Amino acid sequence: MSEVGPDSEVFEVNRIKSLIKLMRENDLNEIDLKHGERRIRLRKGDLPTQMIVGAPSYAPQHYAPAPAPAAAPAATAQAPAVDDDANAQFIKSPMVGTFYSKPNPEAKPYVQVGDQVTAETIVCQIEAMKMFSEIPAGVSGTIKAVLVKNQEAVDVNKPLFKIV
Amino acid sequence: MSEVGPDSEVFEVNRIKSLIKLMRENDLNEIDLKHGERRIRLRKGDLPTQMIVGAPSYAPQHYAPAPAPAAAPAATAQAPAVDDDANAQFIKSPMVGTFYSKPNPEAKPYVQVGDQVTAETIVCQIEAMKMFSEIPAGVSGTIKAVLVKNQEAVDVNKPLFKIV
Amino acid sequence: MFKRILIANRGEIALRIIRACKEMGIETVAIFSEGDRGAAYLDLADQAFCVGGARSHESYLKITQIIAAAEVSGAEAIHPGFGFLSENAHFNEVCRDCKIEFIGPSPKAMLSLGDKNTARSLAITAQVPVVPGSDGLIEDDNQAIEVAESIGYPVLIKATAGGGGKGMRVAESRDVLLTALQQAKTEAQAAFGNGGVYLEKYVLNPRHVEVQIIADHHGNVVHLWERDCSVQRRHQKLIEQSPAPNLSEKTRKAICEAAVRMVRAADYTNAGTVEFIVDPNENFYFIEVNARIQVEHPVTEMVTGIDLIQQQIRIAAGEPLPFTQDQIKTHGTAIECRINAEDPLRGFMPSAGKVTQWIVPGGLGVRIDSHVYAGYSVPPYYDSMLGKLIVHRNTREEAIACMLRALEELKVEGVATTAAFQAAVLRTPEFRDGTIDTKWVERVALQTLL
Amino acid sequence: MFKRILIANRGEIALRIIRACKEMGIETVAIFSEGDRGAAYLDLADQAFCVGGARSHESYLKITQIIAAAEVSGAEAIHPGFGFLSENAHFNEVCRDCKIEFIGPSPKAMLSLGDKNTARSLAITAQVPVVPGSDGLIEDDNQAIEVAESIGYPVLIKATAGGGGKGMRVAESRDVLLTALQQAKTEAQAAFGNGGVYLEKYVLNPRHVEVQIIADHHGNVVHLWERDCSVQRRHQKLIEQSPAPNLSEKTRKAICEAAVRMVRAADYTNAGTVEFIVDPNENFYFIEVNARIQVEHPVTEMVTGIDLIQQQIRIAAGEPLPFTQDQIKTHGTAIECRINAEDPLRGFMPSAGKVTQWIVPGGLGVRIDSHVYAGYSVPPYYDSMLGKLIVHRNTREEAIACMLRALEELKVEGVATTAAFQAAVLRTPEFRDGTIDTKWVERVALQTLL
Repeated sequence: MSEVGPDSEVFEVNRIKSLIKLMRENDLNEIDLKHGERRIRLRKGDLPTQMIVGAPSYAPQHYAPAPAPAAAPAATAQAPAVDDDANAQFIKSPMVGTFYSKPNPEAKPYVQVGDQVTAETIVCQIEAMKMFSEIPAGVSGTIKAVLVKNQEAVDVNKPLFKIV
Repeated sequence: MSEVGPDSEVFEVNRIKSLIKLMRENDLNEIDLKHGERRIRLRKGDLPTQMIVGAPSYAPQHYAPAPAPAAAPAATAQAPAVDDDANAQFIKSPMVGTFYSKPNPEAKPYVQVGDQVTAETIVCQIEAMKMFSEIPAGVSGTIKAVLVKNQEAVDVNKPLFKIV
Repeated sequence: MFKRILIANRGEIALRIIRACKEMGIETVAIFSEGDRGAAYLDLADQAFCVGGARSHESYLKITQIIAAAEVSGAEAIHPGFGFLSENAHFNEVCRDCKIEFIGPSPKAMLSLGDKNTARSLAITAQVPVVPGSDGLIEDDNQAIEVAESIGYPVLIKATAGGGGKGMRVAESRDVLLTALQQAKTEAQAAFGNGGVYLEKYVLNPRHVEVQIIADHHGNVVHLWERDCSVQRRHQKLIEQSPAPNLSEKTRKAICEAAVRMVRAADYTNAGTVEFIVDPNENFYFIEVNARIQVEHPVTEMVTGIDLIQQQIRIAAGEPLPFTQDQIKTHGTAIECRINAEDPLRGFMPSAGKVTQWIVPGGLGVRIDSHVYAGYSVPPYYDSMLGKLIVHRNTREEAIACMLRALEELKVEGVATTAAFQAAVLRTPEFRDGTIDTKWVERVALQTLL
Repeated sequence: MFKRILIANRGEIALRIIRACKEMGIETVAIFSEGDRGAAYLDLADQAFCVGGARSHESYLKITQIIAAAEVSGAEAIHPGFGFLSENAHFNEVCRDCKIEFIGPSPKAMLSLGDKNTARSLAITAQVPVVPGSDGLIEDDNQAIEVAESIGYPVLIKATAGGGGKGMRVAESRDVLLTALQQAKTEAQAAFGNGGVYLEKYVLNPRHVEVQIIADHHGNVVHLWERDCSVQRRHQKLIEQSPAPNLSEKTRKAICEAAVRMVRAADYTNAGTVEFIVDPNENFYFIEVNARIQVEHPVTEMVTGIDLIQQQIRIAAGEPLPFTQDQIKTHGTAIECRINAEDPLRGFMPSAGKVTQWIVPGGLGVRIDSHVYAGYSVPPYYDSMLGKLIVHRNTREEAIACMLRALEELKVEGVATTAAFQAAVLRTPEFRDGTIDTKWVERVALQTLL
């Protein structure tokens, strides 16, 4: 769904780590990023978490081995995260559109990690068909994480913020 | 593999009972008898034991309901049978051919239920390509059941007799 | 040619369109509802957007969300598939207003053909036969007699306010016409407080024959010959075939040419289907135009060798048709069975749930179009079609034999399917002879084959 | 026509033959080893007999058990498929002695073509070009020079007792001929205690082109055109196609006609394949005849529309061919990928085990021949072929695009497959240009695509 950079990036372990973190935080079972020949797929559940990458002229989808660095951190780092995940909540996108973290390019973000919000606090805007909609938090608490980048495309129920 | 008579027979509950007995005795998971449009299939294991019968112009293979009379006896009758099954042995066919229970049409069977046999006792003949082979028991004990009918076609490892 | 296309549909037809795009080197954008999240076919798209909840009106019918997905993904065109928004002229217009090409006819053509009366008058001007009847209400007995004589018996007397067969009578001959007329009027008056009735020719045991047409933006219109879809239950097609069996070459050509006249009259572009009913004497009458690709389009693809989805895309991109009418030849016979998750033994009750085993037939002459696999869960929110099984062989007899063995191979566990019922239909002499009419399933098959 | 046929094979080809029989209304008798007990395709046969243990020599090669199964089941004919006993003249003879028709050529034709020398001389008498060489050993240098001049450089010097490349030398020109000859002799003497060597034309970068033929018992012999099977690894074909790309119409016709002459000379009946190598200048040389149906027969079925298995059965039943050479037209391009359970990343190591997921491609132009399904266990006793993926489209370019998207759709879990490697090959300019020779995979693909 989202863009993947050049192959070098695709292989970048930190990227994988953060993707796995995203999966954990948002309790996703699969992340599948594809662009032309390039692809990153991460799976949880009965299937082992694995990374699958297509090379320019050759996509060994069926048997690319899961590189340890990618899988490992997910497994190890899981335990500590669990506690605060238990009572975490997510502000999800109500619509398909483009996510804007600030009212205008010069302004500062509506909210940042650490901010306190109430149900009424506007946390972002989502633009669809030239129309900007202000999105209220809907819940109150502290922003723990911003899960999408400014001007990233989002779809319905896409987690935008993590709140505790 | 074996023949099924006219539809009336297909539906005959006793036939089903004996088939289920066969499954139990030989620890089969499935019996699938098919001939032209007619078919009986019995299944054990995770799938419920079911009976599937094709009607002349219509084979509802995917969803014919399992008739209780067929399934029930299998379940109930199982318990008692277990004990003597534990140490039961089977004389199996070493070859593909036609099973003959007697040396000639007039003679009496080589063995019958209740007979004591030794490893050397000839228990039947199997005819293949006009050649008759005498089949020794291979084990010693008492014939508990004859599992195939005279002149029935048998294949490799087909259980012929049950011995305890 | 488009760089990227959004597919505003789901399941089998979404997968069908993804396949066509991949072969053309076009990127695909899938949309999905929460009810379809995780379906395997979505992995094949380059991008996939959730557009809302499982129910259609929350997702696959949500125009704003779909357009937004097209815009953020940078899709240049939208393929609507069939059902959902495919014949929604408003959606069609919104796409174009947003500078997104709608892969289908113009909103205007869609509207004019969408309205029964406009379509009927278009047909008449294009000299396409329609079911004859009294234009307007019957004023008196004499007019009734006149009209009946002119259109020929048997005639159907219908209440203008009608519905559910109330105020409806069939008159076989003049002797019973006036009595029937009186009964119908009285019944209509009682039922709807409106005694107005009109006359229409009563077509006995009609077959459903439809013609596939495609038209580009350069004035080229061709037909891809006909399909017989007479095997239907409550207007739901179960088996489709091409060519139509038991139909004279003369009628076949006449129907196809009428279809071309019809879409020319409507200024129609892209792929469409003109539907007719054909009586036992091969008189045919226009019924309606489906302004979209149809479920049964593969049978036409098999006999003509033309990829209809690719053609739809090329036409929308402004390309002229790559062939003339004379170059379109059909070879052999193709038959399609829609494999629905329905239980014929329980009144064709839909049977949603997890498909625990899915073994599909293969081999020479067999084509499968399906998004299902072992482990797939059939969502209860949409139609019950698991996929389509299509065969193509040199002769109709071989095609029937091929379909029968293919249906036998199909092994589905976890949900009931219509496969065995379709096999039973294929074995009947009526199917072999091509004499099945649109009421045959209810009248005969349901009584004798279940 | 036969009432009942026994299929002396397993897996995909057994299923292929069952399908053909069902479409013809012929009952089928399957045989199986303990290694295949419970495989789903056995359910499709009317009868199934276990003929022994999992290992081939205990079951699929056990002639007595197979014949016994045919007799107790009342089978009138046996189809041997490919591999196993399919080219065993003794089995062929036993069948006929037992009054069971063997669906294939006569034992005599099988024997004469089975022996390389007899086949070579048959080819020569039929004026079918063979790789030229010294008939017999090289006596002295002068003879070597003479022969080399006559057949033209480069020449291959081979040890008569040869094997494993020992005592083998290529001489590019006369300058190096005698030195190479001496080296080869010395090496052969040392290696095998036999210095005898012979000369043969060295064919550079040959393509593998084979011709499908069928012949009835009434003197009719026709070819079904050619297949290119140059994409092979260690003589194992990976991708086959028809027509052969990058081959002049003149050569194409010449090869096909040579194939017909060859089988006529051998009094050959039923289906068979004549294999040739073709050098970059389109000189072609006879290699051998495969006296059976081949794995890759579907590509010929797709372009000709002829069901080869059904034809084999009809011929064995004594029917004359239903068409003449002129009536056999080919349409479009067909490509086949053998989907093997092998891991290209581990030297194509066979990968037996349980197939946990199996999602096969579908849609227009795609054919799958496979006995596999989700939950099937691949036995370690037999070849590693899971199935065959075949596509057929109007143009070669479209066929390649169709195969690429089909390979992408194929989803196999539990065992490794060759699919992704084949996709990589299909994307190379060499494949598109049709310049791949039989050593290309080892020489280029294995280095650059893995």
